[in-house]
Amino acid sequence: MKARVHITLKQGVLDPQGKAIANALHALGFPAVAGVRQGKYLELDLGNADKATAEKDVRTMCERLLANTVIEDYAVEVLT
Amino acid sequence: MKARVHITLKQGVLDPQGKAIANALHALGFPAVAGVRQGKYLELDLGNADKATAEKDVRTMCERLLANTVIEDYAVEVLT
Amino acid sequence: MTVRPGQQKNMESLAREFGLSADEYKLALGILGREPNVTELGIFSVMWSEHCSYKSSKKWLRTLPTTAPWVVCGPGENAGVIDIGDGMVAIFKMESHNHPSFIEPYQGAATGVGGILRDVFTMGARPIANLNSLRFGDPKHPKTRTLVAGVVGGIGGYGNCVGVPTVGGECTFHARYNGNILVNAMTVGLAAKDRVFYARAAGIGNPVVYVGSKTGRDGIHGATMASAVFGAEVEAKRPTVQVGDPFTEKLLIEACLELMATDAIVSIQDMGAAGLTSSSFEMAGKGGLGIEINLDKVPQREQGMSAYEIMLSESQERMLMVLKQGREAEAQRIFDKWELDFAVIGTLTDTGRLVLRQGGQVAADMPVAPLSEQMPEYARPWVPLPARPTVAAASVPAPKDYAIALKTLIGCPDLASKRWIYEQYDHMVMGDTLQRPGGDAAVVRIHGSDRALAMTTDCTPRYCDADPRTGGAQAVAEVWRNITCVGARPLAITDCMNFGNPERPEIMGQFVGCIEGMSEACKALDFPVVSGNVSLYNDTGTTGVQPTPSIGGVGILDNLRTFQSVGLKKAGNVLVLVGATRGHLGASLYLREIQSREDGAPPPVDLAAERRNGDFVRHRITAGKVQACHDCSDGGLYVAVAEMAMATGLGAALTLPAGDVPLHAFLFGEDQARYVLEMAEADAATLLSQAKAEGVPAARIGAISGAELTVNGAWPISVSELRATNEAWLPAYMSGKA
Amino acid sequence: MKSAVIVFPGSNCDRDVAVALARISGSKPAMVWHGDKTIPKVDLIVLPGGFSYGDYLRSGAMAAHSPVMTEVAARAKRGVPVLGICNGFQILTEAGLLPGALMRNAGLHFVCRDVALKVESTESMFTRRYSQGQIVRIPVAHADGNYRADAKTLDRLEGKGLVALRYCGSDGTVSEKDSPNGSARNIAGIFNDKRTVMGLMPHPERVIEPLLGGSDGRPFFEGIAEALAA
Ligand SMILES: Nc1ncnc2c1ncn2[C@@H]1O[C@H](COP(=O)(O)OP(=O)(O)O)[C@@H](O)[C@H]1O
Ligand SMILES: [Mg+2]
Repeated sequence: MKARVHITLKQGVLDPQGKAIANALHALGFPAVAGVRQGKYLELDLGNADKATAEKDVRTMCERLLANTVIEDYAVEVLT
Repeated sequence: MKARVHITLKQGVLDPQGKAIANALHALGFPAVAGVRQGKYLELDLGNADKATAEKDVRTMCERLLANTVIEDYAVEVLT
Repeated sequence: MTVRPGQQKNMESLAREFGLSADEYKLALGILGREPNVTELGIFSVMWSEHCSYKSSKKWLRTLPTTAPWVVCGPGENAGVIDIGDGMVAIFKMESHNHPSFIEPYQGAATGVGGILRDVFTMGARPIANLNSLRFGDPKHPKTRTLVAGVVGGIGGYGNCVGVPTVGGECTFHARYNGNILVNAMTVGLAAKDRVFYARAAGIGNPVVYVGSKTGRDGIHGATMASAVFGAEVEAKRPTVQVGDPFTEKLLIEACLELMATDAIVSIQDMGAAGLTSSSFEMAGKGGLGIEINLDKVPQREQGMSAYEIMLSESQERMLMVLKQGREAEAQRIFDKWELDFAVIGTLTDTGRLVLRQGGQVAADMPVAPLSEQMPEYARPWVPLPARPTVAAASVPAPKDYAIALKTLIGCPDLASKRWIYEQYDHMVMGDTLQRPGGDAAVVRIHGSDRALAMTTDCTPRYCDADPRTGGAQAVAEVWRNITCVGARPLAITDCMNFGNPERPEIMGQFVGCIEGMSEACKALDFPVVSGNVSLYNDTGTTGVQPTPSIGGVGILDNLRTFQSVGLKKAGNVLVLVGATRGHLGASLYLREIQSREDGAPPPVDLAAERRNGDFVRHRITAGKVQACHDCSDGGLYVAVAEMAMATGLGAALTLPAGDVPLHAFLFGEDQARYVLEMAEADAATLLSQAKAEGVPAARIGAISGAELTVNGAWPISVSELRATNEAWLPAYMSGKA
Repeated sequence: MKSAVIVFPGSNCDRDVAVALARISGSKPAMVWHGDKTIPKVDLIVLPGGFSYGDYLRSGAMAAHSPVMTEVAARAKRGVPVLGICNGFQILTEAGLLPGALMRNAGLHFVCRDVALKVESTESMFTRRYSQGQIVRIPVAHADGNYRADAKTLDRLEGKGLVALRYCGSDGTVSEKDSPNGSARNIAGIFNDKRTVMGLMPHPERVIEPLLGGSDGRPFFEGIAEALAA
């Protein structure tokens, strides 16, 4: 069982890395790029587990460790 | 036009962050987690562009700036 | 063991692909008494690679002076060891990571720092400082900016995380490094004199232990090809770049030092280049023993690794050690606590052979001693370089405006402030950094004491290019001088010899010349070489790097309260120039930056004068008579004084003695063995008479006043303007604006 | 005064702060390993700077879940003073003992240099030895010091005088250009509501004697020692 987790900054939270990337892209000759947001992407190998438990577990992992919910949102996708 | 980019470490490349996250998850009470790989996730706002050009442009951005192709792979997805 | 028939006919051509010459392969056959298998061939090829065997350079390295009463251990171990008194030793070394840093600047530089740290703590030292010497291509070259950003990021990323301050270094630019940048990293550590650890294995039956990170397929040279030929598995091309894990390194340092505080360790060796291969050969070889390893026990990150891959992997953050029998559990507890892999993978034997087992089969069986005893060594042909004519000062035009020429110089890439770099390095962690980056040498207190170490790296490649022998001597002399400037006693050096293809006689000529010059300087200054590293083949096509023997030096301050810095301190004090000025402009920065010429002989190096002048200056500093001190190097006297002014914002009025040296040559000439001292008026008078008595050239050249720099009452320029110019270039360049 | 310094895997200013505490308070702190579930009875708990867990995932995130942190939180709740310096500050926010979060520096680089700081509140055991509005020079050394919180939280911190230190110019003016990391409202350090927990990005332990380039960090530890001397 595998899970994919996307962790992104909450709307309204300034993203210094995204901003720097956007500037760099402008300098590279892509002036049309209107904005970049940088997030994290995690792939978890969960061993054997049933899908429902896995999904619940990964949400708990996000709440407790993987995301900082003061500034970040997360999305979990469990693959079979 | 928006694009989503996933940047992941090539297979076989050491992922110290993933390793540390996996250990932390074990300590948090998820011993079944067999492995974690950490990557980057970018959302690009491309303004107005046609899909084919957008896709080509984002690939060029990945090659030239966003990904470090010596150790990373990337995947581009253009949304309309 | 059985070698599959299909492999046999490939073996000789495979040897070539692995980089072994026909003669070397023949030698390997003789040693083994049969055809090697792939694993064995791989082992021969890495052990006899230029990197591990020093086959082109050994003959010359042997000629370097390496002894002094204070040298505890010279070249040959992981790092050099010198006695610094009070029952303590300093352990240090410098190493290159040029090629990996060009391929992947962040990780290449980061793993370079990791590697040199391991060389030092392997010997029982706690690392207390890092330095680095960086050479990049022309700033206008399209790759340069990315390389600078990556390398600096990687050095900081690794060193900061590990918690060792990066206290100094140098960074210059030249088109000759366009295709081959140089990234040389140095680490200095401290240990108790009776607690130094060596690689020499001892005690038949003792366990061989692996600790640190797991082994992966990182940096395996030729691995793709090997698996393609032998059909082990078909995979995407494996990256040969290693990724550093500074967090694990930090744990490894703490765990190793904790274990070293017990007496469980017999010998220890980090796994650097050629990983498990060179570390096991080195330990067994030095002890005259054999070693048996069960590869199944080696902690592995990936499935199905072959013996070849395990032995040649260059995964980072790993160590090999021999423990006393029965101490395994105690050691394991420590590594468990630090959450590091720990595995007993073998034992020491009396067979004198390295035997590897995997899956119950013998994967390799080869004698240990002959591999190093019969290691190829080459006396490569070399030609001396034709001497370049001296440039007469009178033939070089003076600038129209001296102040503008000075501004151009201190704003040029080589002299521009490197603040943008060192502010990305934590240079204060550990709480003992007394002289932060920006001075002549960094000064780091010996923790809990009133003494300190001074350290620096230097080299002037354009001098080495113009005349290798003079350049080699100058590099050592400049290091010695920079340590002297802070009031410390220079003790010993490490070196990193970066050159092009040694199979070209003119490159070999550069190498030989630099070594000869270094040797002379080391002898004259009592400044032995205790460790070092050689990096050859730094060329692409017919362009090679400027010959660059980077020198890292260490000295001691017996009383840290006497340490001196470059910044001007007090209006009314006077400036004294120690050393003779002849106005040598050949191969100078003035010639290159203002006159766009790179010709001419470099300034001659008079080692007797270096010694005399340096000892004289150091004694005055130690006696507390000097309030600021800086040597004259790139850009000459004018730049030296400007740097002293910029450090604190005070100005100076220079009044240069009349004589036959033209003014521009006096100001910009790069004559060696010179120091600028700030002193109280009365102390200066005493110093001048002492200098006269001791035969040391010295003259009063001005006084500290205001916030401007002037020369003979003319060419006023404000120190803040100089500072702004000096600080501007690198940040502007890195943000794409210059 | 009895203190404890918590050592996480990857802490690297643990020794530095222990030296400062010992030199200024005269008593050596206990060094407590992160895996311990108990902390000796102390008057002060310090979370030191460094790179706990390599700063992997997010700085401070993994350390905030170390076994010892349960006890740190319990003591904090009981009013035992807790100080987090640099990585320690990051851990305190991740553990929810202080509000907000510390993000990547606006300039994206690690920054190590002296900065000027304005003391915004002297109403705490940590800052009592400074004077209100005093400008001090203390170094920073971090890549993630960009303090973020929502406007409501920031207003509350300011309203209640819980902002301890702000980045400023050498003349005391507070403007964004003087911030090394882009922090919201130039915040360099904050208190919890009771001012018993403090987090700050600068390293006062690095400037406790002129030889090290300054002694503006001394009053910080003197204040603590004075408050806890009993
Ligand atoms: N790559 C670097 N890393 C750290 N410090 C550096 C680096 N490059 C230059 N510096 C610092 O900048 C100062 C000036 O360097 P340099 O011009 O080489 O001085 P000098 O001519 O006295 O040898 C020194 O203090 C040096 O330590
Ligand atoms: Mg110098």
